[in-house]
This record gives sequence, structure tokens and C-alpha cells, in this order.
Amino acid sequence: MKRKKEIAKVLSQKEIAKDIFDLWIESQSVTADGKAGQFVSLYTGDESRLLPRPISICEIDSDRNALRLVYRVTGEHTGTKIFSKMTEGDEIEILGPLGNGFDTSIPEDAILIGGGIGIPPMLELAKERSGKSYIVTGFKDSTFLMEDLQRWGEVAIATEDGSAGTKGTVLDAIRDNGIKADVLYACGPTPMLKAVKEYAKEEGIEKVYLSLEEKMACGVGACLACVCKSKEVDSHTHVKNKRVCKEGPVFSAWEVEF
Amino acid sequence: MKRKKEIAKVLSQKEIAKDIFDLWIESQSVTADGKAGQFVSLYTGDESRLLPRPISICEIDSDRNALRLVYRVTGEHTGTKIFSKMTEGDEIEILGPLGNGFDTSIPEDAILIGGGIGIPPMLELAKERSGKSYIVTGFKDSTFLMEDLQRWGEVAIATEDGSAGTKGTVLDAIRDNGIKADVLYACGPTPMLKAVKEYAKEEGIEKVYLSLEEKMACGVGACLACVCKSKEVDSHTHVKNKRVCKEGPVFSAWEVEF
Amino acid sequence: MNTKVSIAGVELKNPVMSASGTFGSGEEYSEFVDLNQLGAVVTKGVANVPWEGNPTPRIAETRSGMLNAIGLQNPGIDVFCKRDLPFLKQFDTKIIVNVCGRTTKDYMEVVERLGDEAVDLLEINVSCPNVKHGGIAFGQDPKCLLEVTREIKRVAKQPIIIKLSPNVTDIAEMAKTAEAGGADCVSLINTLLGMKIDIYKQSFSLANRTGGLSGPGIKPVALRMVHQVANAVTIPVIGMGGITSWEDGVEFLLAGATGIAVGTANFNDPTSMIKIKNGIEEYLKTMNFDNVADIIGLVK
Amino acid sequence: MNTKVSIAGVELKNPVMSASGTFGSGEEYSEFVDLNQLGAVVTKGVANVPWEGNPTPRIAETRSGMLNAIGLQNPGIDVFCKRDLPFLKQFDTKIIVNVCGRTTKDYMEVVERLGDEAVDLLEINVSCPNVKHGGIAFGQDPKCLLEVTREIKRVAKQPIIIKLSPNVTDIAEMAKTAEAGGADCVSLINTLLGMKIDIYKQSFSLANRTGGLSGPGIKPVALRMVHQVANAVTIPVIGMGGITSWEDGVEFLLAGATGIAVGTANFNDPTSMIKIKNGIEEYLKTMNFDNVADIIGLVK
Ligand SMILES: Cc1cc2nc3c(=O)[nH]c(=O)nc-3n(C[C@H](O)[C@H](O)[C@H](O)COP(=O)(O)OP(=O)(O)OC[C@H]3O[C@@H](n4cnc5c(N)ncnc54)[C@H](O)[C@@H]3O)c2cc1C
Ligand SMILES: Cc1cc2nc3c(=O)[nH]c(=O)nc-3n(C[C@H](O)[C@H](O)[C@H](O)COP(=O)(O)OP(=O)(O)OC[C@H]3O[C@@H](n4cnc5c(N)ncnc54)[C@H](O)[C@@H]3O)c2cc1C
Ligand SMILES: Cc1cc2nc3c(=O)[nH]c(=O)nc-3n(C[C@H](O)[C@H](O)[C@H](O)COP(=O)(O)O)c2cc1C
Ligand SMILES: Cc1cc2nc3c(=O)[nH]c(=O)nc-3n(C[C@H](O)[C@H](O)[C@H](O)COP(=O)(O)O)c2cc1C
Ligand code: FES
Ligand code: FES
Repeated sequence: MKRKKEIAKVLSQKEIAKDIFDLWIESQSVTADGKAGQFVSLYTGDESRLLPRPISICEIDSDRNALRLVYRVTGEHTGTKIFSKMTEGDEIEILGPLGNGFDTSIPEDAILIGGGIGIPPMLELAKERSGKSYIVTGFKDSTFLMEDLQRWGEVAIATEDGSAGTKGTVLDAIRDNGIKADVLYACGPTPMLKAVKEYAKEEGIEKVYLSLEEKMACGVGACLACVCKSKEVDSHTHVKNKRVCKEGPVFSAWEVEF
Repeated sequence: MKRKKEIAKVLSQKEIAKDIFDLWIESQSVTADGKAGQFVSLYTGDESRLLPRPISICEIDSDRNALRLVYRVTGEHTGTKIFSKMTEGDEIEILGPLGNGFDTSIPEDAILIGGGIGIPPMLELAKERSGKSYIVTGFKDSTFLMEDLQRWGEVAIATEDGSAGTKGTVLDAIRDNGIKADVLYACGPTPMLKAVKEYAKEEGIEKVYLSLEEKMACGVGACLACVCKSKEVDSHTHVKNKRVCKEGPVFSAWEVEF
Repeated sequence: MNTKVSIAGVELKNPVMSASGTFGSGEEYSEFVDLNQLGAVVTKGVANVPWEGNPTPRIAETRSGMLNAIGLQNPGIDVFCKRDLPFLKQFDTKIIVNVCGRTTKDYMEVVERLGDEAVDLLEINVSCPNVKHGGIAFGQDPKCLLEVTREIKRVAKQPIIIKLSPNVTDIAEMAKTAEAGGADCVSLINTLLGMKIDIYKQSFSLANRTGGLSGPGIKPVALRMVHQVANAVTIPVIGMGGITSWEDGVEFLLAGATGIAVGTANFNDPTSMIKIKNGIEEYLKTMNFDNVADIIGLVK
Repeated sequence: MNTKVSIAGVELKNPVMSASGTFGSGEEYSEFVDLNQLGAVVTKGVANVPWEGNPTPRIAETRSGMLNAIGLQNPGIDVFCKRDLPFLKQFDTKIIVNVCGRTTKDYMEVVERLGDEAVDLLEINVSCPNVKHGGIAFGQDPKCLLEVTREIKRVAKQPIIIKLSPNVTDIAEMAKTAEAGGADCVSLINTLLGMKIDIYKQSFSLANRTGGLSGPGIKPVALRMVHQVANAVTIPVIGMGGITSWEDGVEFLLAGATGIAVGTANFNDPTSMIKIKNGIEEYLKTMNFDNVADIIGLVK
């Protein structure tokens, strides 16, 4: 009715780190309504791959209806591999914006924590926030998106191999750089999210927002594929199973178990 | 071992009549070994469509390792539709040459009869033959490949709607133009092939070669999908079932029933 | 152009409906699809009490299909009646409630509770392969199937559709059993039991180990079973399993399905059902049929 | 790196083999594939006398799969022994002959005839869904299966593999039945019974109406069944059904298959089997296994 799949034109694409692609596409609906922390479903076009690939909004440039997606190619025979071959002028089917997104209205200083491919949504988040943003990024080895992020906040880096910034985790980088704030936003692998939650507990930080990941089929809340365990009963089934695609992907750290 | 699937580069493609595409690709194996009446298996690349599309050799340009294929897009969600979107530089997987091909060594005058998308193989056949070729083409309405064919023989046309040449069938065109010869080669829809066989009987023409069509899975003689009824026992199973992909696609009219 | 079909006395404006579990209770997809254009909305399975469902991962993509082991998470019949039914009643479409349970009593409770509700048809899911206790047994064993059908039929105020499991040797026998038990209609197929393994983790891709395979890859099996069943029973058949395009829909109608349900295709394109409905109309026009009923079961 | 596997005392240099009926007797594909690199060649089903097979069209493409109703066209055991076996013996690979029949006697005749030939294993196809008289019944009815297995075993000089039909309610029961009857190995799955309809001709796409569905679309069903069977019997299992990539092959090994057969994938890429064999070796290296046997059945 009001919403539908959109055929988006590829504006540009480049590989910005090994297997990490930076894709700009033209999208009416996402640039009009989307916000940080929301995601879009991308469809591969290959008729043997039916399910959407959820990819977070990395940046919105409303002036030219442009949407930026930064994603990782996860393997040889994957949908993301197909995406990575697209070039200017190609078409891609998308559905979005989907999910709840981050609460960007909180004025306090915040640490925006991104691990690996969880970093891209932090860019649009930093852009949309009014409060001060410390952006802490964790990589395996090579970094990406650094210049973009630096425009919107102070950026700290952690790398597993110590090739840039702090050798260690994002939390090591936070401590190393003496970063303090009243709000945490985080997106990244589950062990990182667990560590962030622990850290928040220790530091007594209450406003902690985590972006979760789960396999999705519909992306719109209908199939109940993507649930996570929640403290409170969920609005859909009333059984403490919140849908990552609908009630999430962003949850308060205190309302979900993972 | 000796043979394998080849990744061919698209040299050019254009639509030469409604839904009829003229494709030139670069192929080592087909241009080296291929001959008129043989075919190649084309693969769509779409992972939901596994089987090859058999397409006849239309023309070989050995000088530039170029193979010409002329094919019809049979519908919206088809493999041929996918092929039709390819442009210069794209890659396509092919296997070939396959099948037996026409006997091009017969020196007598011959009528080369092509119906619709059965016309393309007649071009390479006319090119390879030493004897005189009368080329009789049957179309629904708009014609194609005319100039190319005219370089290699006298061309007569039949159209169903009478928009060009004789209004009617290829046989009407043969009669209309008073064409006579001792050899017939034909490729086209089954009713046309039946009529050609009848005509040969009436005229007492013995050397009659028909190119048949059947659904194929392997294209190399292994699966027994593509058989036609034959008069003599076949070499494989000895049950009068010849394989179109292996013993064919070209058969003497007198050895097959269809 | 008459696209109406009648199932157990209930008239659908067209044969196209959602497949249970892929369309929630219609609400989530109502942003994308005009429910008024559907022949019916078939809701996600509902039990007598809320079910939590299985742990995640609950789904995995497969070639031209997917595996799911949602485990019938549902809010229970109370919430369903209070929230979902009133929502659906706003639309000019038929309401088919899919019912699940672990015991015959569970089913009966839900069916009785729905007796007074403005629900058009009940679809009894005796075939979900993801529920460990019960469920699957009913749909794979003729004796159980006969009993559960009879018991439900005894208390049902609406006509009942028995949803058959394809994981059986003889689908026609199962359909005849449902008919003998008093079913007003059968629907098929539910998912085929499948598995995927993560070769790097060296474990199952689904937390539940096995899951139900759906999507276009299974369509040939579904179509064969629908054809078999349509030729074995006199009650109407609702066909499903991999329907993705209007051409698929027409195949099922020709094979003998009176209604056709669309599941996995919704995930690839939320407007699938509308496209299928429109495509069928176009087909009827092209082929000079005035009435969709004229093509049902045409290929014998 | 040791990629050897042993099936009923026969040692294969690697677990990869062709699936019966998709590779002829090896000759046609020998232009494309070095047969010496295969664990075994499994030949097209052969009967006591020549069979003509079904009318055409015999195949139809489906989403990520295909339907076939070849109808077991074959030259009969005499031609097979005179022509095909000598050809295969040139290669350093094991020979598995797939045997079909309409009656128990048919099977026994072929099996006895092969007793003196240098054939390594016999695969008994009790599950082809395209043969009208007999065939399918054996593979879907435990009693028939037990009997035919026993009778064949009585006369067989080579170890026998019973090839199971997936078109059953309980595949584990069928495998146990075959084991009880004396089978030395079971292989699965044969094709799933399916159908396609040509909506413009309003008739079946296959002359035989129904056909067997194969290809990557059915892999999840095949994998589930192989896992079930591997955990139900003590004899080795040869797994097949949709194996297209080396990753698929590894999944089947992890699920408990000792051998893996590749069918429909050959049609898409004649070198599939070689790629699968090489990929499995790479995988073993990456995952630090010295021995392919170490991963068989690792996912319990
Ligand atoms: C809300 C959300 C936002 C995300 N944002 C990003 C992003 O901005 N950039 C990025 O690189 N990745 C992001 N991901 C992860 C991304 O969705 C997966 O990496 C991607 O779907 C993998 O697809 P594939 O084609 O590479 O893999 P395949 O193996 O071909 O995928 C098979 C199926 O599994 C699903 N799947 C596989 N891995 C994941 C995963 N980790 N999470 C969810 N589904 C998965 C796929 O969507 C597909 O349906 C996000 C995930 C979620 C849930
Ligand atoms: C020896 C031979 C030579 C041919 N040469 C030509 C040619 O030069 N130009 C041309 O336009 N067509 C030719 N054809 C027909 C061509 O193969 C089909 O039109 C084409 O395969 C249809 O594929 P699709 O993707 O459009 O249809 P889809 O409907 O997507 O095809 C589905 C499956 O059916 C098979 N199929 C469908 N129609 C036919 C058919 N008529 N014959 C065989 N298989 C079919 C396809 O190969 C595919 O496996 C030839 C066929 C044969 C057997
Ligand atoms: C995610 C998902 C959830 C499902 N839940 C149910 C359910 O609750 N009840 C039911 O009867 N069938 C359920 N099914 C089965 C579908 O209704 C349908 O029978 C099956 O998916 C085949 O159709 P399809 O290939 O079009 O999806 C579910 C299927 C999927 C994919
Ligand atoms: C064209 C074709 C012919 C087949 N013929 C036989 C046969 O003669 N005997 C047999 O046991 N199985 C036969 N099969 C089944 C295959 O051996 C295999 O079990 C099935 O196709 C599943 O594997 P796949 O998905 O890799 O093809 C045939 C399959 C196909 C596609
Ligand atoms: S993906 Fe369907 S509910 Fe979230
Ligand atoms: S297509 Fe396989 S034998 Fe001809």
C-alpha cells in the first residue's frame, strides 16, 4: 500500500578495505524516512537466493536522494558477493527503511562503539546526534571509514593486531584514551556487545543501546524468524521474544539477553 | 580432460527482429572444431537455472575466433531473456561444439530450408557447402538475416502474413520460385519438418537432412533425455531411440520418426 | 471476469491467499499489501496458550528455498481474538485462522473458542514438522489424523481445512482420511523436513537441527501432491508450496486447487500475492476464460 | 592427506562418485572428466533386457532443479557387459553398477549375470519413481523392500547397496529394513516425485505426467534423510541429492555419508565432481584433518 520494494540505481561502489564495500545508491524512500540505526533489506536478484540481506544505513545524503551502505562480502557464493560486482547504473531491489533505529535525541555525551562491520551505522548516528560523540572503532587489522567518522566526532581505534590505535578491543581503546560518557551506543559482534554491557554495568551507565543481528526472512515483523530474548514480554507474542527487525534492531542493553 | 566448459566473452549483441538476438562471442573451441549444424550449450549463470540452452552455430569467423549465435527470447522469465541482456565484455559459459552437424561435402545443388529460429544454422551451412545453395526461409512476419544469407546463395522468402515474399509456407515459396534440387537440408518447427519430408517423398528426393529439437539435460549423450524415435536401432541402447544431442541433431529424414 | 471461488460454502473474491506463518496476522504486511485485494488472509498458527517457539537461528536460506523452525511461536488464542481478529475484520477479505496444538484437546480448545468469532474458515495444522511433541505425528499417521479430524469437526462451528504434511508415503491416502474424518477442505503442502549444516562450525545451521523446507524449489513436489489429492477427494483443495509467480498459481489451479496460498514468496517480494492475482486475471483473459472456476482441475 | 573411504570392504580413493543415470556409463563424460580421479563411477541403471524408456519430453527444468522421467532406458545387461564394462575397466576407479528391474526376478537375473564380472559394488535401484510397473513399490513398502533385498543378497557375489526412495514417511525405517535384509550399504536419495504443468498447452510438461525432482533445490531434504539414516543403521551410507559444490559434499560427509554422489550438477558443469573432490581436500587441509574419515558423521 503505502510502502513497497524500490528499484534503486547504483551511484557508485568501491572496495574500501579487503572485502569491505562502500556502496552509494539512489533511494527515495530511505532517504526520505530513514534514520540512523535503521536498516534496509537488499535483494540479490539471483532467483536462487530469495531472502533479503539486511544492511544498516551508513549515511544518508538527502540532497541527492543518496543512501550509503557499507558491507562486508562474507564469502564466495554469497549474496554480498553478488552486490559487490555492481557498478554505476546497475539496479538493485531494496525495501526500507526498516526497524526502529537509534534514539538520536539524547543530548548527553555519548560513546559510539562499532566493531568491524558494525561501524558503518555509527557514521549516520554521529551525524544525526546533537550531543558530543566519541567514536570508538574496533578492527581486525586494516581500518576503514576513518575520515568520514572524524568529521562527526573524536575517533579512537583499536586493532587486534595493533597495526593502528590501541592493540586490543574497543574497550581497551576507551580506557586507553580515557573516554567517558553517559550514553553508549554499540553495534558489532556479540562478544563485543556483551563486553560493552559489562562495561556499562561497571561504570553505572544506564543509557546503553545495542544493535543486534539475527537471520531474517521477512524483515517486517511477520515471520518471527529474528527474535531475541527480552526481559519484558514482547508486544507481539507476549512471550519475551522481541523481533530484531521490528522492535529492534536497536534495544536497550537492559531489555535483551543475548 | 580434452574438453571443458569455456568462458566466452561477448563481442557484440543486437536485436535484429522482435525478440530475435544476434550475438557474437569469442570462443576458441567452437571456432576451432565447430561446423554447420552443430550446436553449443549456453549456461545462464543464474543459479536457479541449471540446464544448458542448446543454440545452433549460425556463423563462425575463425579469423577472430568469433562465433555467431542467433536466438529467440522465448518469454519473460527465461534463460534466453537473461542472455538478451548481455553486452560487450560480459562473460558467458558455453560448452561445444556438440552434436554431429550437417554433411557439407555433398556437391549437388541443395535447398536449405529454415523456418523461423531454424534459419540461423542455414547461414553457416551455406557458407561451408561447395555445391549451389538455394536458401528458403519461412517467417511469421518480419524477416532477419537476409543480407547475410544472400551472400551465400539464392534466397527465397515465405511469410505467414505475406508481408514479404510468398504468402504461406516454405514449401509454397519453393514452388512459387520453381526451385529444384537433389538435396534438402531443413531446420525449423516440427510441422515444417513433416511437410519437408512429405515434399521429399513426392519429389523423390533421397538426400534429406533434418535438424531436430528436444529438451536436453547433459547435451553430451549421457542422460538420455533428448531421444527421438529412429527406424534403426540406436548405437547406445539398441532400442530405436537416437539421441538428438549426440547422434543428432541432424538426421536423415528417413531414419527418424517425429 | 469472475474470479470468485467457493470453499466449503465460503465465497472468496479470488483464489489467492497468504500461507500461514508467512504473513503474520496480516498487520505487518498491511503496509505493503492491500488486504482487500486478497481472497483470504490465513493467519499464523495459534494455540490455546502462548508458545515461545524455538531458539534462534530459526531460518536458513537454501537454493531456491529456505528452512524454518520457528516452532509456532504465537500469542495464544486470547490475545489473538482481542488484537488480531479485530484488525483483520476491518478488511473486505475472508479470514482463515490456522490452528496448532500439541494434543487433540489443545486444538479443540482453540476451535471452540473461535466458534463465536467472525472467522470464515479454520485451517488445522496437523503437519508442522518443527514441534517435537505431537504435531507431526497427527499429520503422518492416518489413524491419528482420522481421530483428530473427527474430534475437531465435532466442535467446530466453521468449516475446517486440514493442512496436510508432505512428509508421507501416500498423500492421497492422507487426504482421503481427512475427508473421511469430516474435513471440509484440505490444504497442502506444508513444508518438507530438511536440514542444513554449517561446515565451519560443524553443527546444524538451525538451533532446532531440522526445519521445514519451503519456496520455489519444492514447487514440483507440491504440485504433484495437489494433483494427486485433487483427483482423490471430492472436497476442495487449497494448494501451496513454492508459488512465486502467477504462472505458478495457474499451474496449481489447473492441477485442481480451488484456492492457492503464497508463503515464502512474500519474503522476496511483499507484493507477490497482488501480482499473482493480477497475473491470473490476465491469463484468463488471454486464454478466453470468463471464470476462474473453469480452469480448476483442467489438467487431469 | 588421506581421502580414502571404505564401503563394504571396497576401498575408494576418495568419496566422490557419479549419481546413477546422470553420467551414462562414464564414456560420454570421459571427454570432460578424468575418470581416474573419481572414487567410483556409478553407471546408469541396467536391466536384464533392453528398456525403451518413456516418450519425450523426458525432462523439464525447475527452479534450482529438474524433473526427469527417462524411464530407465537401457541397453540390457548383455550390451552393458560387452561394451560398457570393458570401457570402464580401463580406468583406475571403482565400478558400481546400478541395477533396475520390474520384478524381483529381473533384478536377480542382472545380479547373477554380474557375479563373474569385475564389478566392485552393485547398487539396487528400488526407488525409481518413473517406472509404472513395480520399481517404486519396492522402495516404498518395507515388506517388499525386505524381500527384494534378501533375494538379491542371496545371489549377489558383490556387496549390494540398496538405493532408497525419499518418497516415504519414515526413511530411517526403510534403511533399517534394507539393513535387516542384508544390504551392505544404503544410498539415498533418489528423486522426489514431482510434476510440472505447461499452462499454455494446459497439459503436463513431461510425457510421463510426473517425474523425479533432483538438483540443489532438494538438497536440504536429502541431507536430513542422510543424517537420519546414518544415525539409524550401522552399514555405510552413500549420500546424494543436490550436491553441487564441495561445500555441499562436506555437509553430507559431516551428516554421516561415507560416499557422496553427484548427479544433476554434472549437467550444469561436467567438471563438478573434480571440483568437489578438490574442494573437500582443501577443506580438510584448512580445518586440519589428515583423514577424510575423521569428518564423516561429525555432526551428530
Ligand atoms: C539489522 C542488521 C543490520 C546489518 N547491517 C550490516 C551492515 O551494515 N553491513 C554488513 O556488512 N552487514 C550487516 N549485517 C549483516 C549482514 O546482513 C550479513 O552479513 C549478510 O546478510 C550476509 O549475507 P551474504 O549474502 O553475504 O551471506 P549468505 O551466506 O549468502 O547469506 C545467507 C542468508 O543468511 C543471512 N545471513 C547471513 N549472515 C547473517 C548475519 N550476520 N546477520 C543476519 N543475516 C545473515 C543472509 O541475510 C541470507 O538470508 C546486518 C545484519 C542485521 C541483522
Ligand atoms: C539442437 C538445438 C539447436 C537449437 N538452436 C537454436 C537456435 O539457434 N536459436 C534459437 O533461438 N533456438 C534454438 N534452439 C531452441 C532453444 O534451445 C530453446 O528455445 C531454448 O533452450 C529455450 O530456452 P529459454 O531459456 O528461452 O526457455 P526456458 O523456458 O527458460 O527453458 C527451460 C528449459 O527448457 C529447455 N527448452 C525450452 N524450449 C526448448 C526447445 N524448443 N528446444 C530444446 N530445449 C528447450 C531449455 O533449454 C531449458 O532447459 C535449439 C534447440 C536445439 C535442441
Ligand atoms: C516462516 C514460516 C512459518 C510458517 N508457519 C506456519 C504455521 O504457523 N502454520 C502452518 O500451517 N504452516 C506454516 N508454514 C508453512 C506455510 O504455510 C506453507 O505451507 C509452506 O511454507 C509452503 O509454502 P511456500 O513454499 O509458499 O512457503 C510456515 C512457513 C514458513 C516459511
Ligand atoms: C536424468 C536422471 C536419470 C537418473 N537415472 C537414474 C537411474 O537410472 N538409477 C538410479 O538409481 N537413479 C537415477 N537417477 C537419480 C540420481 O542418481 C540421483 O539419485 C538423484 O538425481 C539425486 O541426485 P542429484 O540431485 O545430484 O541429481 C537419475 C537422475 C536423473 C536426473
Ligand atoms: S524477519 Fe520476519 S519477523 Fe523479523
Ligand atoms: S541431453 Fe543428455 S543424452 Fe542428450
